[in-house]
Amino acid sequence: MIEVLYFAWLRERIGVPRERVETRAETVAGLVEELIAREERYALAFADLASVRVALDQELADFQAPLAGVREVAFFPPMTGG
Amino acid sequence: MIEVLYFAWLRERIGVPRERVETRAETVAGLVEELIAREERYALAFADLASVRVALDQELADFQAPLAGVREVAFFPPMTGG
Amino acid sequence: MKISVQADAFDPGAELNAFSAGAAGAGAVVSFSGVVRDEGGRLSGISIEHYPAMTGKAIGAIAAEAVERWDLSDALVIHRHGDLAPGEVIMMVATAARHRAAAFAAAEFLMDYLKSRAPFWKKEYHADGAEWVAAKDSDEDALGRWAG
Amino acid sequence: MKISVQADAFDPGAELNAFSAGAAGAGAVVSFSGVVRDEGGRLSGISIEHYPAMTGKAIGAIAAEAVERWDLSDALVIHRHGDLAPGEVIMMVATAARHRAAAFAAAEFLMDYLKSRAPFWKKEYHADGAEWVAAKDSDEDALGRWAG
Repeated sequence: MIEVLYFAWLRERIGVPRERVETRAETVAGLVEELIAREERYALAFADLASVRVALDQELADFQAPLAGVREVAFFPPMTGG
Repeated sequence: MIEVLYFAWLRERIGVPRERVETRAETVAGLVEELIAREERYALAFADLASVRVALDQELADFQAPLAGVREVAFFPPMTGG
Repeated sequence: MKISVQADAFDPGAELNAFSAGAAGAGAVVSFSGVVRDEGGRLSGISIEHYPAMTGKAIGAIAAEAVERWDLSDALVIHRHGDLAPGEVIMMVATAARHRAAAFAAAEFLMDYLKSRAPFWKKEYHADGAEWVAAKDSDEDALGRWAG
Repeated sequence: MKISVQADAFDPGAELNAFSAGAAGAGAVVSFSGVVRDEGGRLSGISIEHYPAMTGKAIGAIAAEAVERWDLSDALVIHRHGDLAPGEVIMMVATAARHRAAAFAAAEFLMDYLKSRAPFWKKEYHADGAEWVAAKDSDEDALGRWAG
């Protein structure tokens, strides 16, 4: 079980800010594939991966990063702070 | 007659902050030569011209600038504001 | 080093004075503050979402890098989240160093990284709806100059 | 555009807030303040001499050039003269622009020109005497980057 968080328009498209996900994926990319296969709203949210960033346990990572030992995955658009 | 002002260590070496000077010099350089010829304190103040800046009527100028029509000449070291 | 992520408004002038008072050994203090633009009346407000568990960590790492790289005597970052009206101050950074070049460079570095590497997302509200602000390529490009 | 050359102390925080309040169309506000360093206790104070008839004119010209070159919505320069103690604020500049890069560049430009082209001279007082601060080559060199 892994905690998955969504922010900004990813949160709006998926409809929840966070959820617990049962996954056997070994990488972030594998997790995204599982989510896309679940429901249309995930497919919509992850349609353009160039516009999606990911953090593993609150550290920026990339889609090839392994999920072993990770407790929290967050997906969000490019950041617009400042 | 021209008004001549001195600032910082030029003022200290010459001993006055300003004076009226009767001059026939055509350029700043000519005026400096006249002053140096006057007294030791001027020679001391103008010993190293690379360390002296000049303004004519409150605008930065150089030593070759003509004095015609100028009412106020100021001599000072490189500026150290900010 | 003070880092604050907060919903409440803050007083940039009071923050600047408190920061400068602690920087008597420094000499040079630079601040940046970001104000919600009114876009000539077309913008009714913005809201800023963030990732609470990550925000403080990310800003702390960025600020610590700035302090080390420019030998700052101190650094300050305050960033608001939640709803803001035009004219309100969104965030500020301040840097203190012995010389102005270091204070300026460190403040620009902090801003460039906060823009693109701290987990904040802005949504703008107009009369005809709301939309998420898109990240600018120029903001991503700005990071390049700090490499190496 | 506010330009003030004054003997009296001023409140940089209050100045920053007043400046930002007038910059709602701008978005980005950068400030620089210079504080008298205590040099680890070796400096007892400084005095700043200036050329009253020229100072305001010179600063006005520098600020006007910054406003035009970076399309600033506003600029502020306050510079003290007379006697100052360690920890006191000597001067500040502030710039307001739509985007941060312009506000930062304009503030650095203002500082570089104020350092070397505004008629101020600093004298430092130590336990063992006083001396005029020498201009630094690096300050003169800094002007080069704004050429052309």
